[in-house]
Amino acid sequence: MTALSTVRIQREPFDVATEVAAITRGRTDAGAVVTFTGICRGDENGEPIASLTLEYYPGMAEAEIERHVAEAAARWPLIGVTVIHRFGRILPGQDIMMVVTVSSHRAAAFAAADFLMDYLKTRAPFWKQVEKADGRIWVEAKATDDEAAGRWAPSGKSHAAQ
Amino acid sequence: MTALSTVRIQREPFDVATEVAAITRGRTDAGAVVTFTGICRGDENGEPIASLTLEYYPGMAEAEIERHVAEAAARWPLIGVTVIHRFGRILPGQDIMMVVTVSSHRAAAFAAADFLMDYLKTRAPFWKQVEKADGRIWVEAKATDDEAAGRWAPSGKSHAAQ
Amino acid sequence: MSLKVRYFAWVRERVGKPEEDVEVPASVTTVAELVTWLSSRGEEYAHAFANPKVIRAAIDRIHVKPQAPIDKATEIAFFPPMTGG
Amino acid sequence: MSLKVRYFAWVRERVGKPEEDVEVPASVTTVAELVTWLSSRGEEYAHAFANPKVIRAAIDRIHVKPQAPIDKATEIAFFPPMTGG
Repeated sequence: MTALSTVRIQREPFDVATEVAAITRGRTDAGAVVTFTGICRGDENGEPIASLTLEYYPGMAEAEIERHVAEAAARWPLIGVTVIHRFGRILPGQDIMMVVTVSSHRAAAFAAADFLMDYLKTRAPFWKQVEKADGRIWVEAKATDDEAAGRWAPSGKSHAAQ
Repeated sequence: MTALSTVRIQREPFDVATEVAAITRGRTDAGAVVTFTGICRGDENGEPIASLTLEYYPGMAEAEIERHVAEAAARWPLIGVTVIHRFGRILPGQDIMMVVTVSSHRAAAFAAADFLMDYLKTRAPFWKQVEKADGRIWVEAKATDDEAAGRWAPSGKSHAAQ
Repeated sequence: MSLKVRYFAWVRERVGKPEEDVEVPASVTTVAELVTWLSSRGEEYAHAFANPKVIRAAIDRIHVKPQAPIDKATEIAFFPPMTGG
Repeated sequence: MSLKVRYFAWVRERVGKPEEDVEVPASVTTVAELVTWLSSRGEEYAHAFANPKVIRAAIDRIHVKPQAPIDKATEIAFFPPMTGG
């Protein structure tokens, strides 16, 4: 099955409903749509933050996300996948990124969205800096995120080696 | 944590974006939003259908869904949960039901949405009838749906006995 | 005892009505016995309950098994396996 | 050999530039050796690479391990563990 896939990295906000409509419009084979939206929280490790700034590796980020979208489409029967990740300055309450997966059945849509999120959280070349009262600090990677991504091995592992 | 929860069973269409906004508006502790939307497909077991008609058990359906939402909120740290399920006649391409889960972190939002969907697919008192070329037939329950719901035992089991 | 019995989906269609109030003999004490008793009331009931394995039941809006006692029930519903979502 | 080296996040901030073209001695053959060689180029590099365990690398936009050979590389990037999503 060839999934309709879209990957965008942009400074601008996005609209989840518009993205869902773009994949499902006019189709009658889509039975399940899962969306994940990551939102900027007002705290980091319990301390309030004023903003988040996201840096990424242009070229590598797009290529890597597209490869993982293709892997998701190979593993699960997907009709469509859209991944949008923002960069730049983001305020608490604003959206950071989204994943939409569309399939005929719910299990595939859920699994693919979960798989893509684990990748995006742990291995996509994005870095978050938060603005706190005492200055700007880079967010440290969480061990729990790495563990979640490990669930998808062995396929996930092949990307770790060159 | 007390999750803001909404359960509605209605004939009218719903708007996922409106429901997400209603839970997340003005909050800065929501970091992850997962939505699931079930859409009426144009086929059932490979045969085209003209429409779907959903019947439900008023009173029992609301109470059961609310109990499962409360169970999800007890298992995972949720900020909000909304479940909307339609009844009546639905055409291919139209939405049937939706689940929105909001949490500070993605794992809880994904797990709760998946848990609620397994319940809604297998044990919520709703019945689907499809309109095919040769008449109207009641959709038969799928064994795979029952298996998926079994993943959540032993807690899920307690509802099977009186 | 007096009971409200409700039917859904094809059980409702076969019985020919969505609900009814019935007077159940004292000898009928479980859900399974109620199914047997209802089946004896006419062809439409015999047809609806022909395969009891695919019939689900709820007492006062809680799923129950065939062995469940009905003595405290106010409303009992019968329906096929659920196909929501 | 001639290489484009790119830095991201706090590695970029410590090195003080987002990228540079460097002429790498022939004796430097792996990513780990490149890190050691870069660290010898000045305080800012020594600071950026002070704890090599938390540095990730990519050769031509593919994640690699410290032992990866660099002979076919055009662009090598160094950055902290990713925190996207």
